[in-house]
Amino acid sequence: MQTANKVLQQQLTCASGQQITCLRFSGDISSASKDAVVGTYQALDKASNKRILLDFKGVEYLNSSGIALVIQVLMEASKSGQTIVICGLTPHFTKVFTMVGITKYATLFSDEAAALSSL
Amino acid sequence: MQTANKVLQQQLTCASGQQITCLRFSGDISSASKDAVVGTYQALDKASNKRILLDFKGVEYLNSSGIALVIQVLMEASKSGQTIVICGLTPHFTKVFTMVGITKYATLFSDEAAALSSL
Amino acid sequence: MSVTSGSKVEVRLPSRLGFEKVAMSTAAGMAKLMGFSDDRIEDLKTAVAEACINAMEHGNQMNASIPVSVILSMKPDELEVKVMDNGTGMQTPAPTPDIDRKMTGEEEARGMGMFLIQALVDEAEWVPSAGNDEQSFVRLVIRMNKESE
Amino acid sequence: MSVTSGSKVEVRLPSRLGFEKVAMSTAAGMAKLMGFSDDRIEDLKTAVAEACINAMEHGNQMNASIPVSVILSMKPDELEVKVMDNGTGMQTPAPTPDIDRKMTGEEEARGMGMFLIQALVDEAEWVPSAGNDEQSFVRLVIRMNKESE
Ligand SMILES: Nc1ncnc2c1ncn2[C@@H]1O[C@H](COP(=O)(O)OP(=O)(O)O)[C@@H](O)[C@H]1O
Ligand SMILES: Nc1ncnc2c1ncn2[C@@H]1O[C@H](COP(=O)(O)OP(=O)(O)O)[C@@H](O)[C@H]1O
Repeated sequence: MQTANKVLQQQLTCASGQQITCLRFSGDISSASKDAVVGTYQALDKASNKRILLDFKGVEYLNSSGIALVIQVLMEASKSGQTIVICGLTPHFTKVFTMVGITKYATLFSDEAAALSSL
Repeated sequence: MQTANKVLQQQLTCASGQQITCLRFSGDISSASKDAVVGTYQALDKASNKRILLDFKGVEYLNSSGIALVIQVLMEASKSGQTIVICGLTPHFTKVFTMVGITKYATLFSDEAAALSSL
Repeated sequence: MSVTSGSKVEVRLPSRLGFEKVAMSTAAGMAKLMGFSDDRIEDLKTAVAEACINAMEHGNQMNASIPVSVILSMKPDELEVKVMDNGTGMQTPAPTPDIDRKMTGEEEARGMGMFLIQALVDEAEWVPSAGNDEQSFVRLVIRMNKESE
Repeated sequence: MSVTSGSKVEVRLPSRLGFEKVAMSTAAGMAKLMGFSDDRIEDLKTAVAEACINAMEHGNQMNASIPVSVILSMKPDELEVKVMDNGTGMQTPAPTPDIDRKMTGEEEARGMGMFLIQALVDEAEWVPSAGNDEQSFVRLVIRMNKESE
């Protein structure tokens, strides 16, 4: 009863001119989303994808097991010197991500435009 | 556990230049809404309010008892030669109003602008 | 997504007007889980609300302490909903409202619940109490890839 | 609107991941009926989802045939939610996740459910099974006119 995730991958250009790799999630992000979240991240070449934007705009449901997958990505990205930024969270999940401390390791932006313009 | 209704009353001008009295409902329209629906209608002077627009845009919940109140208004308006038009129904409730035959006695418009421009 | 059939959810409400909205939410959540489209979910919500109101009013005589039970069963490609009350029940078919007779006052304005239920779902069946402690219920079915009309 | 206290709604779900979303819908419907704000309803939905997942996983060992019961009770100015399972249960307080330790791998990435429940509702209490056939449960409370933090 857990939906499969579609993850859209896109190259975007920040205001600074730098490239950023955007991963757009949709549907449910839960314990069933390991491939979608960790798998999609791990499939990216670490050297050529230094900046990664995780976009949660299309996500309908997110639980603590899903957040744990995001933390796993942050952990691996931190080890390989990649920068992760996050956008598209609802005010509720912005609060939740802040509560669990994710903001220490990733900046949260309200939407894609806000993220791109300050990077 | 049924919400009280606020009904906003407003005079509008149709494209034809004629005046129309708009009753804007909100919240729940159910068996508890007799005052809001029938009462508000009955409080209008029949001679000076010949055209009435019932706006359901702000309505969150509507059931068959609420629809029965609308039919009661249609019945009284028909007797006193008033014209009732309806707008702001969701596609679902447009279907429901059509199923019960309300469209024989009141024209349904998608929104206020559509109603005003064709009257 | 794959539908896991054979799963049941049961919700019990007090017989108090307004609580049918809680059953609507539960039914909508279950239908969404199965992948029903938003418009089918709207059909289901209205049908469930009307069935709950009838169970409260006609079945349980608005005695708040008698619960209405709603049993939602996932089946392959369909969702079955039983709304149960403690009354003696009703038999199919539902009366069809006649708007012309309503407008002349020959027919009461109300009395559209059963008609709407039948019109909005793919199957609707009223099963009277079999006596003893058996509950009466209405059984609704919505199917995947079916329009309501 | 006036809140009718003393009203209870119960929903029973199979212990199968995904069905916590049905409980979220029911809880949201009940909180909306009571007049809670949308942001409080979001808090409640996440807390109920986490409590249901824990009841399924840790309490009922993911045995789909053992139901998780969610009992929602309207009280004057508050909504109480009990999420019950057939396990032996847990005692308050919940572990606080340490993001730094999670980042170094000293702590598992998961393990934030109980923390979030406590952080999002006004009261959270875990009550272990009292033995015999008593169920273990977590009891959550959200109050009117209260912010979650
Ligand atoms: N659950 C039920 N138990 C007993 N009688 C019922 C039940 N549901 C409907 N009925 C009967 O069928 C009639 C028509 O129901 P309905 O079409 O919903 O209109 P209304 O409830 O407005 O009268 C009711 O007046 C009642 O006599
Ligand atoms: N309903 C429950 N019954 C038994 N143990 C529980 C229950 N809920 C939580 N626990 C215990 O508390 C621990 C922490 O729970 P939680 O913070 O939700 O994280 P997670 O479920 O990801 O481990 C669980 O690993 C489990 O050992």
